[in-house]
Amino acid sequence: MSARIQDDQRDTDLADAPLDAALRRVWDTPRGVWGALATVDHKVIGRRYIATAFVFLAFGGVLALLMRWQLARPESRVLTPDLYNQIFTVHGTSMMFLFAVPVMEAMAVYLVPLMVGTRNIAFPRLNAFSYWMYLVGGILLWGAFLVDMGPDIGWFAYVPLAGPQYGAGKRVDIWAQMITFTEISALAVAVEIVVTVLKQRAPGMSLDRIPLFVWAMLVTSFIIIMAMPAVMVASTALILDRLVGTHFFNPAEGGDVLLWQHLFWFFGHPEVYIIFLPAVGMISSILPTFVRRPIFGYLPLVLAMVSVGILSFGLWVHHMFTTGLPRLGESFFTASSMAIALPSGIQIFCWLATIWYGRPVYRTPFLFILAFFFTFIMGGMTGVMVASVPLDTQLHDSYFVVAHFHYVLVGGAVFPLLGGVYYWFPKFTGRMMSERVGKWVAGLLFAAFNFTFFPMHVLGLLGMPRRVYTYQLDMGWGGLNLFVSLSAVVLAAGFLLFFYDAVRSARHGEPAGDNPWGAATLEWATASPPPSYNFARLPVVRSANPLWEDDGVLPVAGGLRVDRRELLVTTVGGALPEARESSPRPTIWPLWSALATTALLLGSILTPWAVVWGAVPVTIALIGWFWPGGRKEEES
Amino acid sequence: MRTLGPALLSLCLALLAPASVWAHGADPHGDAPAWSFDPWIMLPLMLAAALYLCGTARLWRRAGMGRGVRYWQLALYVAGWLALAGALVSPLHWWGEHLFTAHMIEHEIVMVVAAPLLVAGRPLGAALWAFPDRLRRRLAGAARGGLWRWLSLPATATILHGLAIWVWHMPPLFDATVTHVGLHRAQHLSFLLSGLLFWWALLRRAHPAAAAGHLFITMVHTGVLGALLTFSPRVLYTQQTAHAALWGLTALEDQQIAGLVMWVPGGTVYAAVMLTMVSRWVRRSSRGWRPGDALRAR
Amino acid sequence: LRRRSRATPQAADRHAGIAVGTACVATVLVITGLTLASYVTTRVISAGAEAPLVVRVRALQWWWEVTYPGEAGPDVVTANEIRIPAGRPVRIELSAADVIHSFWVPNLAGKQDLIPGRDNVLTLTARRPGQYRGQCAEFCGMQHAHMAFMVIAEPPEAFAAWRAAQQADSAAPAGAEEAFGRQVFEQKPCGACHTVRGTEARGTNGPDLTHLASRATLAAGMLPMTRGALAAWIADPQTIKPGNNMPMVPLTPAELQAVSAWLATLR
Amino acid sequence: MKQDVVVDLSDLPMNGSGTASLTWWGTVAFMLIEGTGFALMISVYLYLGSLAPAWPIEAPPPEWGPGTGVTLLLLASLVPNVLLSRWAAARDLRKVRAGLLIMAVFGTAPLVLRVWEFMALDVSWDSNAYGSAVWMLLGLHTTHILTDLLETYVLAALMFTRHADNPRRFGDVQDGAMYWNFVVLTWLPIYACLYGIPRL
Repeated sequence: MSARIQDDQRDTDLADAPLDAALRRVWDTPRGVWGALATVDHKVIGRRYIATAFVFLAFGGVLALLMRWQLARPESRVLTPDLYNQIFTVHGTSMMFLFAVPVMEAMAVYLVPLMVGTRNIAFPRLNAFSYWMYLVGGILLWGAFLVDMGPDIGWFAYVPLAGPQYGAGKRVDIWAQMITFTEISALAVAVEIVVTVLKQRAPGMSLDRIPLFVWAMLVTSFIIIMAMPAVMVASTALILDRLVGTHFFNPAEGGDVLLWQHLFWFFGHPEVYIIFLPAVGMISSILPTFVRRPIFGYLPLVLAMVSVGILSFGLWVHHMFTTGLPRLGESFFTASSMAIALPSGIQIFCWLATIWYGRPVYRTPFLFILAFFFTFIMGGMTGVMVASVPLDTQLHDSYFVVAHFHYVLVGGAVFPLLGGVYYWFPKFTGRMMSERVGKWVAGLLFAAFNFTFFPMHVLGLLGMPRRVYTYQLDMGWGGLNLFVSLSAVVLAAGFLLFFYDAVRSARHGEPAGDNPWGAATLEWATASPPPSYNFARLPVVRSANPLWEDDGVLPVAGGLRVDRRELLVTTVGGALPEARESSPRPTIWPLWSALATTALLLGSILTPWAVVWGAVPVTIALIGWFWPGGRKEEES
Repeated sequence: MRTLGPALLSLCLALLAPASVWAHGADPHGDAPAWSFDPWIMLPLMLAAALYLCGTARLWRRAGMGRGVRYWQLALYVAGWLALAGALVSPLHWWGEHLFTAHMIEHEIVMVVAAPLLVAGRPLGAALWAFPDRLRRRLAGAARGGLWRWLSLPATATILHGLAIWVWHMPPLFDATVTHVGLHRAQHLSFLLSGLLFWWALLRRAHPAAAAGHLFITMVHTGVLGALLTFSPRVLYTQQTAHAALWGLTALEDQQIAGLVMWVPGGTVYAAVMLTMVSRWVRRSSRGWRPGDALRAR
Repeated sequence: LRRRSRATPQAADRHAGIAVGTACVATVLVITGLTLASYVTTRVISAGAEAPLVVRVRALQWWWEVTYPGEAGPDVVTANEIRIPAGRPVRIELSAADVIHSFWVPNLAGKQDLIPGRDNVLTLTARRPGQYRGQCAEFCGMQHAHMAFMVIAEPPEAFAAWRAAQQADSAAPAGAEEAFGRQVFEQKPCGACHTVRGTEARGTNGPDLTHLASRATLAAGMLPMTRGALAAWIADPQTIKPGNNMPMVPLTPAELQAVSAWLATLR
Repeated sequence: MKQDVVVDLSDLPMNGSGTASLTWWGTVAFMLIEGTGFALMISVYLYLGSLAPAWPIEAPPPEWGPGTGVTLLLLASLVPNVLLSRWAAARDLRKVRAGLLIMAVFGTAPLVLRVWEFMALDVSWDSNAYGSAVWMLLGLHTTHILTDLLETYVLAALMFTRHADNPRRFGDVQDGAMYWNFVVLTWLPIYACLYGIPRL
């Protein structure tokens, strides 16, 4: 068989079956442990990434339940204050850095190359590296927590509480290095996605034909690229303050406490949109399938996402309304914070119009979208409330804000994400999730979520501050807190049911077929689960809904080689074919590089000299990574 | 038409230049807000209007109404001209001499309102026609010079405009302009000229995607500068804010509002134009692609 | 519903465009209105006040030091309790000694942070006499949850009387047990952190105890100010409020009795 | 799904250069990340400066000498760097080898001089916030010189092996040259801040 595949053979020379065999030989990940560690297949890494992120969601959820146990009664002593503070810090940090951002990027790692019709993500080795870095960062945080060294300074790590004087021990250093790990991985994925979207789209997929989820990920990736360096600078300065005695945040020596908050929120506010925009993209991509018509307002939706991206960089101050900002600036900050309501509104109106003029089919993914609408609009309204300075000075750092951002993040991002999992699960695994269980999950989560978080608005208005490990009996907050805690148990049960359904369906679900929902975008133009090479021949795109226009015949582009990994580079605007490009084979070096980087970063918690000696293995690993190994792909 | 543009721009700018010398021109220390009909301002403004209108009239006589220069372009030019005149002639000018905030508003009108509107109005294509044919062609020839090509590269223009903004806002230099008329003229001249260059490069020359990128960078760096002014707990510009008390503001508050004016309204304009550029880029992207194109030729 | 399913795609898009456009315009109007409302509210809230009473509040992990700069007489220093005259604006000058805290009395004003290296100011007015609970609203470490304080608004005359009383040194021990208590207090390390004017104790790390018993609560709002609570607190502060900066000072039962008896008389 | 071949890609060039190459875009994206980092550090410097009653805090302004020397060396290195990029575009292996060796020298020289530049700051990172800011700015930039220099060494070594004569390698050389331009250009605003602002 192998003898028959000659050099420089093209996909157009082969019939479908031999083409599949030839492409598999070149693209399949090798079996066994080595293959698992060396793989550069975006689907394998994407699946792994998604699964890991959901594991951290479950862990973070357990912590939430522990907090609710403690808060169910006044003056409860289930948890010590020290443990409670570690728990709420690790909960927030896990959910933001180890779940929300990574899971959105993970979905993109899996889906974007399929949706734009290419064979692998750009820079697949960097992709492997980014997963290992993410995993190590997560293990670092959770390992530290399990040995009672978890950070206890909140996910926002305000100085001076996190500074050298008040943040004793290594807890804060672990938090700061965890930031470094997750930021490196997030930035790497952002670069891969930007390049994949800009340069690897299927021929003909011009900018006005890109699936909206891909648009969302493009905008998100740019936000990551511009925002994450801020937290890197901040956490580096914090580590330096703690380790070598710099004074960035020390007011006694000319530093400034608020500098931390400016840097942190310059990242932290866009972070919200880094989580929210992909979810918006998922909705825009899922919705048309279930209302049987193309999305209404493609261009306004794109522009709304871009303007959210721009605005997100002007809004960091609205986390600092109580720090004593210039009084006269408050109206400016209020106005710009409220301005974000306009692009959000445009999106919601476009979706509603799409539903109104469509023929909805009430399957589980669509139910999650409906759940999203209610919760997100609620979160948006409270968002407008906290945007107003005089109101915010009352609501800030109270349980009202806890309620608000859970409505935005769970309602605005997790519900669409779960809808997305139900929607793309057949693509990931080749099997459907259960429709019956799915409806229970959607209903249970929606009801329990509102029972859990709505009363928190009231608690906030009653004056209950955030981040308290207990409250006094005479405050009268006990009843509502007990109700919230009981609802949280139901909410957890809903998530448990979801996990059960996912695990069960992965093995025993109904076989799905290529395009079970009759969707319009390219990821459904290949098998479920997709073969290692994604598309036997690259699809050609002629409209924004390619699978709805071509009556069962897929226009494709032929002419790529089958004896080595090859993909197509197209122009940025019109996606005209520009060049063929080789794509790398599996390699173990990203793993070694990640381990070498880990040694450096962990060592630097203990001594600054680790940066010096740690640079040696990192350099060796990187040289190993980039030194050509004599394969066809590397020599071309 | 586009190749003729640059030459005329330089000429037009030369004519407009004295207009930016309104700084403390007529009556710098009058104590009541008043219109300042300074001939050094009025003359070039009138000249710029006359050139544009004569040129447009002559062009329309030859090519037909609304051809070459479209009606909306005429409208934008007029709006830009009015904005510039409003900044230079109205009491805002007097105000700007006494209050940092007003001065910043004046600068922002020049840089992000008047300059883009004037550029969008195709001033050169129009004003060109006010000249005799031979002179017009000679001017067009000059436009092909390498210097203009280099200056109007989007990156060059963005950097030059950015430099003008940052350098002039260094506190000692900015304060010096309040007391030194020559420096003040140079400041306003460089704001207007670099602003026109910036907007010309982005609106008329750059690819929409590149224009969007340069606008984003400009939005961010002016935002950072504005934020620095807003959040400074010290008065950095002592001279400029010296009269703030007349309006019931402290010097620090004056500085804060000035910073906010640069940050928020200024940034909004950049963001809005950026969105327009992205929109244009997206809408145009499917041009040049015909379904079923045989690509062997590539 | 039937009507819309029959509409042609073009007509549907046109209708949708009008609907979405209208909704967007409405959104713009609403957020503009809200912004203006917010602006007006800010103006009203921060309207300047004549001759406010100045109170300095310094936040520490995890209690509040309250100073009334001397108006005819020495400064009054107290803790976790802010007495103010009702009806008169109070200018509260906020500072932090260690980490960031936030000053929040929900019924009187919005929050304002206390930030090391920066000075913030909050102006509030209690219109009616009454007790208003306040609490730290910025996470500040282990006992952030137990960092409350009380604002007590009184008629101006009552406030003036209180202030005059606070300016006095601590009362002399009334009986033998109290005298013994004071002696124990001075011999043990208590004075290293606490000040009781009129005694040897001049420490500044902990709250000023000169008029301790005149306050309503103990340990930043945790316990009622009773002799029993005082004894319990002194006997084992780390169990009651884990992580706080008050060490357990070993005392015999008699000493403990005496010290708490004496402290309970410091009105 | 049935397929209909409507486009033939077989004659497309292999491994485009410039904007047709993925690594070019990757390099640009990383430059954007690092450029943001530099911009943020400069903002931190200016922010702390706007807070301080006197800037620099309890230190003389840094001495001109070594920093200016580094600047001149970096600017001078642009000439061979641009030439190297052209030679790589022309796939002239002999000249590229020579160019890489020259760039290795031109990269090492400012790094050596940088040691004196740190000393000429006349302040330690742990004396005060001014010292911290200038050390971090200078340190951040030095890291970039260092990493690009390492890349130059590795590329130079690679170019003397059997892997050399290959369009991918030439593309790598071009991207490396672009990155060096970035390292030099980002230095200019940092230089202006470090040496200009304290003298205002």
